[in-house]
Amino acid sequence: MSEEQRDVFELSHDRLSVQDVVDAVSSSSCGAISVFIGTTREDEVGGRMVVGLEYEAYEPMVQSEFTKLCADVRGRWPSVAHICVHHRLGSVSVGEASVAMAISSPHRHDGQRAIQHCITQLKANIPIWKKEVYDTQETSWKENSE
Amino acid sequence: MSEEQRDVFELSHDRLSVQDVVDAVSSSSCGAISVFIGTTREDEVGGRMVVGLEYEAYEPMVQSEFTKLCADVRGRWPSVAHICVHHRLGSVSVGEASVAMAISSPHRHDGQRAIQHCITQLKANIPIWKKEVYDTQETSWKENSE
Amino acid sequence: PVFVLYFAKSAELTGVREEEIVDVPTPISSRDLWRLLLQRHPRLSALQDQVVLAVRQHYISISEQVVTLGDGDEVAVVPPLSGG
Amino acid sequence: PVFVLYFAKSAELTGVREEEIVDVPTPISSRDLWRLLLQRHPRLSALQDQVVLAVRQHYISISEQVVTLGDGDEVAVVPPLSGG
Repeated sequence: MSEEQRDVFELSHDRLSVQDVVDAVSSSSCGAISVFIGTTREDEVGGRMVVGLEYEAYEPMVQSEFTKLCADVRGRWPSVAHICVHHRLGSVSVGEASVAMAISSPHRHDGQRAIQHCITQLKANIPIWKKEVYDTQETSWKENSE
Repeated sequence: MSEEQRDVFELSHDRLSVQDVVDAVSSSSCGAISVFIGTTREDEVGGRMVVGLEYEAYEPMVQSEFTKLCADVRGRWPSVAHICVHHRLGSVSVGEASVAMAISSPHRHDGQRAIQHCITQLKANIPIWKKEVYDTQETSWKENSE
Repeated sequence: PVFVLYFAKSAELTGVREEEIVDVPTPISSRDLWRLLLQRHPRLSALQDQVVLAVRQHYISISEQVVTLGDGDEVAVVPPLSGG
Repeated sequence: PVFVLYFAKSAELTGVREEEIVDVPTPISSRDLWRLLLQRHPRLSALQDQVVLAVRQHYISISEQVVTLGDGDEVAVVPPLSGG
């Protein structure tokens, strides 16, 4: 593989495009692209409807933690070619994607394991926060449970 | 979940759109969409370069086997909401996607396991065949090894 | 008659994608059905031990298993799959 | 001075997103650093036992661990993460 490995984490106030994250990892040496998309679910919490989420991030530290995350993923699955994550900031309505990530690999098993690890580690370590916004105008900060 | 479950398998001679398979499974009751894309790798076989693939299918049986596959997936992971697979027919050049599949689920773990099972079972049971086309104009029918 | 469909390498070996066979005995074991196709297309022997059949869209291995064929039934020759 | 950043619920509790603190002793344990922030913003106690700090973009739990702060260093208050 002469190609350089790409690790990309972008924070964006705009709607995410799945095609963009897929294109960012595409490689003629890879036969598999694994993708995960997290979306805002319609939900009811204590009689209030969730109408959307509000995200914020510690942006420079997102990049430094993502660098560590990619080193960890590449240590476990050395065949991984490219890693791309796009994450929303600001308001995200119900039904919209808050995160889209793609990983390319020559064969599918490594990429599928890597993408699961990547989203788990993102939730555990990347400094991003969301609060739920309810139809009552109330809000509540969330906590990743895993 | 009042929504009906959708199981879609489309065969297409045109380029696949990741966005289309993702849109086909989107659901406001789901927080996760897992996606797998299989692409044609650049490859060398016995000194010949692979320039593309040629796919054919037993189309009505593709649909009946896919129905069985979906029943199997839903039996194992009952929370799975929608399943959509788009598969190419005819010529597929190096770098292009031959298959794109998406599965939506309320939480990510079920969807991630389901998508791995789905691609494994597709390769094992859905009556589709490909041959490699080399730069020498020679061709060779492939066999899924798993 | 029974309609026989050939896919992938089997279509290359026989030179046909579909044919109608009028004189297929029924019931018949899948092994005898395969022998009958081999008699018509000896080059199919290149697929021996790799092929399965599909009868009315259900896979059946080459074996002593007996199938009953009705008029207009579809039989497919299924070389090793390679979808995905 | 040290620059302190507040995120998510900690920013709501303090009412500020960033402040400059000039008189932070150094070296200092992360527990004493947290106490110092609590003195300035008593409402932060709502995050007690849930919060960690980040010093120069490295997580550090509230503990006896000692950190050395240089002029212009960045300290962040990190409530439970909820990205993804």
